[in-house]
Amino acid sequence: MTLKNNIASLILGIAVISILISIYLALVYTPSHETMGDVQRIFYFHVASAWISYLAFGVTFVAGLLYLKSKDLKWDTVAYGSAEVGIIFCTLAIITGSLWGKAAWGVFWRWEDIKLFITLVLWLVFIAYLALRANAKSRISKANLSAVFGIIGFICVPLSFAANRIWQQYHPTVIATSRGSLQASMAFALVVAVFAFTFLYAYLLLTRVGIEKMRETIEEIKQLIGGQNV
Amino acid sequence: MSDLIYLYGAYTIVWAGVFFYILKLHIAQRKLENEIKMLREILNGKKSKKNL
Amino acid sequence: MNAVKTIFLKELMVEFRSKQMINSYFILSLMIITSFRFAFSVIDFSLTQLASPILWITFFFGGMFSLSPIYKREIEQGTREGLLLAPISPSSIYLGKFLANLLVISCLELFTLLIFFVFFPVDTPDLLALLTLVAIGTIGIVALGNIISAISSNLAQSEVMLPVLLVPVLLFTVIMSSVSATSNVFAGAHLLDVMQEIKFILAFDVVFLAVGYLLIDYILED
Amino acid sequence: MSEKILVAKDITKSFGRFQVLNGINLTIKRGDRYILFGSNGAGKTTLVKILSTILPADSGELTLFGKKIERRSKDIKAMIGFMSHEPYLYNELSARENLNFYASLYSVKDKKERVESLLKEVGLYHRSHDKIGSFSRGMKQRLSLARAILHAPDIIFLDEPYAGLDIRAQEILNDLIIRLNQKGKTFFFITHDIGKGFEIAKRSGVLSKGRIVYEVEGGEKKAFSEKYREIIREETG
Repeated sequence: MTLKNNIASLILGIAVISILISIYLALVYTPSHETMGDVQRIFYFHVASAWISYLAFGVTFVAGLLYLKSKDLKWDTVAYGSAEVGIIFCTLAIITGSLWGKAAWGVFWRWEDIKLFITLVLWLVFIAYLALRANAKSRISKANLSAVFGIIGFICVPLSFAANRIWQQYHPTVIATSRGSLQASMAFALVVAVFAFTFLYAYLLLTRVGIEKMRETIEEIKQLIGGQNV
Repeated sequence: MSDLIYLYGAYTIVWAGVFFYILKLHIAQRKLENEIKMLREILNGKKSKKNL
Repeated sequence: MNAVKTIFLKELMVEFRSKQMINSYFILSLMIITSFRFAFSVIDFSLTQLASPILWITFFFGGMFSLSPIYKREIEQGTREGLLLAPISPSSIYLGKFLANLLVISCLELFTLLIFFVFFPVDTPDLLALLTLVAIGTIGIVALGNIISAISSNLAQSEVMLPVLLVPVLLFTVIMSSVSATSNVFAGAHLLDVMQEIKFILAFDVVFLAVGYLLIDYILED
Repeated sequence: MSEKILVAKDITKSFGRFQVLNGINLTIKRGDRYILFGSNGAGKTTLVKILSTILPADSGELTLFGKKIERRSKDIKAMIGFMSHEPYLYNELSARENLNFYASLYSVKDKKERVESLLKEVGLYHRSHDKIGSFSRGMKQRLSLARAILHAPDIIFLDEPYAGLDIRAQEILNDLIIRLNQKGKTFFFITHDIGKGFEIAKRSGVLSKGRIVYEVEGGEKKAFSEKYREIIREETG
């Protein structure tokens, strides 16, 4: 228990330090963008949030497969925790993305933008995933059904990403805003932000899974107490 | 320069979101830890009663 | 193979006697088409542009709601255990049901298509292309609809959960690709012009069928 | 009488954190009529579903006909019959169509003759063309028994078969069971009702808190029901 707490604190420490560094890099170290000015600084944490949400949903997918293979509920707990953390970051990515879009294009949302679109699809899929879990009738059926749905939802995404390119041909193409090539300092700031958020994600996932485990322990103890009443 | 409001908005939302989520997790964790402690005590109390 | 055929025939027999799917499909598709027709009678609109989304929305909702009873009625009648007891693989339950529903829904869609052309008389130079798209799109709707119907039948509030689970996965894959291809067909494209979309829809069909075939076992288990 | 056709070793099952079965050990020999009694919620239905391979156990070993059970073993399923208080029949189909459907699923040979003779045996031949939605509970249960023995299984499980049956229907059911048992079929019942099953049991057991706590061969009904009541009293505290 203490070892686990130590690991969690270590990860949190790394996350906090690297987040502070990445904020410094994003706000101070990097130059202003040639065309967009300072608003472009949204970009670092927007991309990092989006990346974390993809990672989190990917973890849900893999944990779902592992659960179906091993029937070990531990994997189901990981899948659930990761989906919840993923939804948080996905929401952040969508909000920051649309703020960035408002600054860059003058509109909050562009349906033609494939990355916005896919992020929204993922968001909807995993909202549905959480709704499924809330409506399951037993622990086992919750684990089985949500694993299957998580797998379906996740494998649809790359396909729908690819298919979307074809629908685009028939949309009036809005002139793509070029972000310009990333300068080396900007790329560095982005990498640090992604690194920082990856540790943040690891910490959140550990904590979330830990909470779920505690809930299960409580159920166990309650049963023990109930059993001794007789 | 009015565009900067979007920058402030985005940063506020990201960090407030992360902060409140961590806060929520910690409150939940504390509560559960206390509950486990309480339940363990009840359980141990029962065991010792039985042994007497 | 024998088991698939047995389930297929049973499913058709039960459906034609109870008419659960058939009735809800007819009522729903008629409602959707007429309400769109009335809505667009007030405004000027381009028939060629809007026809394709309206057609697919009708197929989507009709398919979605008529697929809801296919696993639920096994649970309500208590026949699911009877199927699980039998010496057959769960995959053949999925395939048998898939084929039976595909047949029923395809027939219903052809009928819907007739009503649709009465209300929205669009030019369709290449009818074969339209029918091909409808056929492969329907395979996708029914293949995925069967899996999601099996999942939602095990949930509380299954009527609400079916669209909640189906929309994000089906709408952005099969339906959007079909809408895009069909609107080209209405605009004068031929079968060969929409080959790319057809390939994508077929890819979705294969993925959904494979997932259903491989994972139905975990869904049916309690 | 000597061949062990079902051996269960330390079967456990829990639903989430709720432990339903706590290590079941059970042996059933060919020709047995074994009845397991237990109060509601003792885990009877779960146990019979595991033994009949509908549900997988969490741990433990289940051997049927000398073969260890793995996930969805088809050849074993063909040797198992199962009759529950749910008939597992389709209301939209007629009695004959229902049996034909299950006969095809089990790939029964000489399907037609088999279905005809079973309809006669359970006394439903004259109603075989009617949809079973109009049948009484007793008629459905008889048809359900016909469904369970359609593929000539070696062991037949019954889950509360008497639920909702009147005395006449119970007698018909008991007669059928004894007749089939004399032909060499093995039966495993579960029920909570001592009044209805004990007479036709060769062996009886009591399931309590996920364990088989008492087993007896033959025996007096009075003595057994006293023991049963005692166990239930202990259970509820």
